[in-house]
Amino acid sequence: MAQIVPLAAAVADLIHDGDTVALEGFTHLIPFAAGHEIIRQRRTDLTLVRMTPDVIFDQLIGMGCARKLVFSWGGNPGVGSLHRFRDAVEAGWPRPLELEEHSHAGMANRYVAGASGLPFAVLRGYVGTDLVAQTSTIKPITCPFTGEVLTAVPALRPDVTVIHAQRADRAGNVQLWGIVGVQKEAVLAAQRSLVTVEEVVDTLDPRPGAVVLPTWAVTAVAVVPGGAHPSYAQGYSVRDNDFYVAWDAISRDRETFLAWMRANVLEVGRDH
Amino acid sequence: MAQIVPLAAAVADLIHDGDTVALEGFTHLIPFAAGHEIIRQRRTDLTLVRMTPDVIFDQLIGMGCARKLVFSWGGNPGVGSLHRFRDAVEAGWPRPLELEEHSHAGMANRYVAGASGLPFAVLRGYVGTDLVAQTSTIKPITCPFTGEVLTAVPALRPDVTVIHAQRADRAGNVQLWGIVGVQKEAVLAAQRSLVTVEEVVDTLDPRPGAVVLPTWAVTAVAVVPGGAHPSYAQGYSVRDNDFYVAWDAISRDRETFLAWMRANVLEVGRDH
Amino acid sequence: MTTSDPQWTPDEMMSVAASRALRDGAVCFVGIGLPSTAANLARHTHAPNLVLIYESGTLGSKPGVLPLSIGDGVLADTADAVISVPEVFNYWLQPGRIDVGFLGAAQIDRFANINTTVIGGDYRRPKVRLPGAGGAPEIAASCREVMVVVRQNPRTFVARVDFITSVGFGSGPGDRERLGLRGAGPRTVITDLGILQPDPRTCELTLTHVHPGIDIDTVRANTGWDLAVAPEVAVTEPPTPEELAVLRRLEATKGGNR
Amino acid sequence: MTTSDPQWTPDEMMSVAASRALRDGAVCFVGIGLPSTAANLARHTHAPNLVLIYESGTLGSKPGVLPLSIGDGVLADTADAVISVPEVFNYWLQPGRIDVGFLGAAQIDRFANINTTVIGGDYRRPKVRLPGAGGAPEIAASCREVMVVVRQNPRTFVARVDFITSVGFGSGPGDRERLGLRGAGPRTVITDLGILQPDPRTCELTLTHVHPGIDIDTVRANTGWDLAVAPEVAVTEPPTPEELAVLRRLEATKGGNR
Repeated sequence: MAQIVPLAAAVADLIHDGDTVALEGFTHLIPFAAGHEIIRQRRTDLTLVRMTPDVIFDQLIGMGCARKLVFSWGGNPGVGSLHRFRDAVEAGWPRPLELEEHSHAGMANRYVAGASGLPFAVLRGYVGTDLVAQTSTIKPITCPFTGEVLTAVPALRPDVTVIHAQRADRAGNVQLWGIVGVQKEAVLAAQRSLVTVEEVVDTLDPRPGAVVLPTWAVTAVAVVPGGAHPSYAQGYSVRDNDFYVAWDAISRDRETFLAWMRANVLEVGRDH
Repeated sequence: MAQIVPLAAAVADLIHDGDTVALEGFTHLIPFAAGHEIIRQRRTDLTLVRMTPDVIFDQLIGMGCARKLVFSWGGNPGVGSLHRFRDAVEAGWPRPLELEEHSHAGMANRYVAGASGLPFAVLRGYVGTDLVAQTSTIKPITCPFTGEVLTAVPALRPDVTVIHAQRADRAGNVQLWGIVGVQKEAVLAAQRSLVTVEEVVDTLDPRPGAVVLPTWAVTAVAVVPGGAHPSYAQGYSVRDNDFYVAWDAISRDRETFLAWMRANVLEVGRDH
Repeated sequence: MTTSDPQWTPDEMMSVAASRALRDGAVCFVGIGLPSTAANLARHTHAPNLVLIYESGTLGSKPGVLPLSIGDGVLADTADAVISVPEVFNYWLQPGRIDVGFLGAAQIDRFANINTTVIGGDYRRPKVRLPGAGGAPEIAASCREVMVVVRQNPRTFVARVDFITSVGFGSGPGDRERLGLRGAGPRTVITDLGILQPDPRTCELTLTHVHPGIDIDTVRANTGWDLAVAPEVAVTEPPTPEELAVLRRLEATKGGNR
Repeated sequence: MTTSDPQWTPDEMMSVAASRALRDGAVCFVGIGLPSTAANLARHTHAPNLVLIYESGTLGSKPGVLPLSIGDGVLADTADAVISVPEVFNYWLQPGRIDVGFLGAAQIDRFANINTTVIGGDYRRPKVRLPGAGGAPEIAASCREVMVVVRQNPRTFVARVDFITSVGFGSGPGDRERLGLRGAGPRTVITDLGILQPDPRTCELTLTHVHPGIDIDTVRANTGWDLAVAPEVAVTEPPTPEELAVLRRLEATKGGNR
């Protein structure tokens, strides 16, 4: 059964130095507040996992929390580069960043395999690309019925997955809707999970397109209204596209970035 | 784009003697009317596919439409045996029935593989059971990362899948909700598909838990109100449990069965 | 086949005993029929937070009536979530998230292997063709533990099942591990006569409880092998008036729509 | 880098040309940026029944404004269905249900291979680290055909990409078949200067159209290899006033929320 706990306590309890941590969200419902709490608690040596590492990963990487990144697309969606991610890869600042790079199809299937209790997934993918030579977690596999050769990728099994959702009930059942991305799979693939929510309600009345994660499949829920900002929570907020555009200038320069993080993350008690 | 056509025309057009035909529906939304039309049109040598062949398959088998059955559980849900299915297997009446027998987990994954354009699926299943020796479409497969041995099953690729859904819009987009079973996968796995619906509406307003099959993924839609009876369509009808109980007596005896089929299927123009 | 206290039937005792074996809060994968009756009885008595999962894709169903089939509308209407059938097997059953898998059986043997496929004759031309596997093989493999509810008689309790549809302990100790089955297997077999549990050393089903009014010899006579009996065989507590009242109220609703 | 008619910009000509290449009713897997602009322009002009699929899981999105990101709320709000990301790749892209995959590129080469991963240096310590693959490798592999929209200059149009993120025609004829890629690959590359298409025999990108006011030498000068030119190079029809009006109205909404 999921415990409903404060965010800082949940991060302290569930996320440890050196852990493999997935923070998922596909443009929508990105767990920014939880990422900021990880930064405030100075977690380090993390293997960060995410299909679309964006601004919150730029911040985690720029603050030196990550040793390794497992991902498929690292950019500022609709804007351009992630400058802190680039600086880490191109110049090793603030520390070198090991990469395990996949495609979206591969990452999605790795989560599916993790959620399904299988050691690997099969897909049509990667063939002919230069990713195969760089990524050891891509291998051929032969169909035992047709002899056709396809591609296998290993399951993702994060120590912790963190997501943001619209709401939970008092028992800790979680409900999210809108673009639901790969969040269900990421939570089910993980050993532990933390869900930040906009609010706790008495009853999760059914919503079209909603995904429900039962309380017995979630470790902890923390109530963090606005916890996805500058991403959004459908029905609660809209994407702060201006912030994503502004991040480009903030993040280009190391000192500007650090000053912004000090003022907006480190020196605030908690988000919002 | 799905064409909206009369049921008889759709069956005549899409389903041919010798075809592999899946009729899916998990207790809910079973396409009885379409099955009856197949019987009325005297299709034969079909390979019938379904996880839970129930009364409609008992009727198809008893009327001699099927050469082979691919399945995982053949019973009258909540009541007992399917007597026509038993008679075909135990006594070859009205003709011998070849079996390709799986578990639910295996059948579901075979549809998933079919829907995914993969030749096979991987699962933890069947190990230690006597199914392995009887079913050639169960094979071991080794994880290329861990060396663990799992089970592979080949994709299901029906010539036609038939399902019943609550409704479609005028463009042929299909919407179903409640227990949605494996219907999406069964339609996407097939070369052609026929969906009978309770009604056609102007707009498919969103429903909690609804699955939408876009018109460009469906071949034909036929409007058949009550087309799932004695199964049900959530929001439109309730399961006729009394009929399922009554079927036990109707189907025990060959002549009683044939008389019932003549009176209730063959000699009616179309269902309901 | 057995004496029964006039106050309850053997089937009622079986359902009550099975319901008691489910702890509150457990996540339970429920087959239709006897398992569904017992699980819903538990939910309406001592285990209000029991989580029921039906293979039709309903997570956390809370039916007020007993469904006739595994896909009655009431199961979806009262569920926390309705998911696809592939998802229920792949995301929920296969990874070992389910505490208790609750199965019936047409035949069960000394090592708790279950047959629901064919009886007698050849597989291709059997004497009796049964419905088949359904979800059972993977329920038996992947749930943390398995409970079986089945009426006991020599035709059902056989030394060796005619067909292994779902693996219990195979041919004895070490077989589950050798086969890579990750759940603990059948820990409890509840019948209309008593309760059997696998001996921790031999994996052989062993009589541990008899229901009130049943003697050990009656159980032996209804078992198709030389039944092992625990050193001390307990007598099941009889159904309480509340258990019986709830069970009868539920049974009266069976197959009623919503 | 190019002359342009005062009435429209080269980017506008590119978007209009790309939108025209999409036939009404086609099912189109849309990347963000230039592809999304062109696809939505098509939907608002000659192709009202164009089906847009975004990799965030929205099937049949009909945004009234241009999304900034691939997961803007407007894409879900206006979709026929919102599905999970695994489903969009496994059930919809992988089996070849998508008519047109619409990609951008940081580098594209003679055989229409695309790089969005790294430029210069070593993979582990590149000169420029780009975002990476995203959905592109499997879009390029599995869509019935691929369209690429990209601004043309010698840094982008290179003889050989630094990294093959998404396969066009590999190193030439027969490579796609050899690799088991089932779609037809990039059939059309639309730039701000003209349109390139693979030669059916050599698979080499060949200039088939120039936009109004652009001459062939300008295209050659903006291509990092010895560009093949079709025997007859057509001049693209200039944007119509309606196309320009719709495009500008859409651009003005970009990233606006709903």
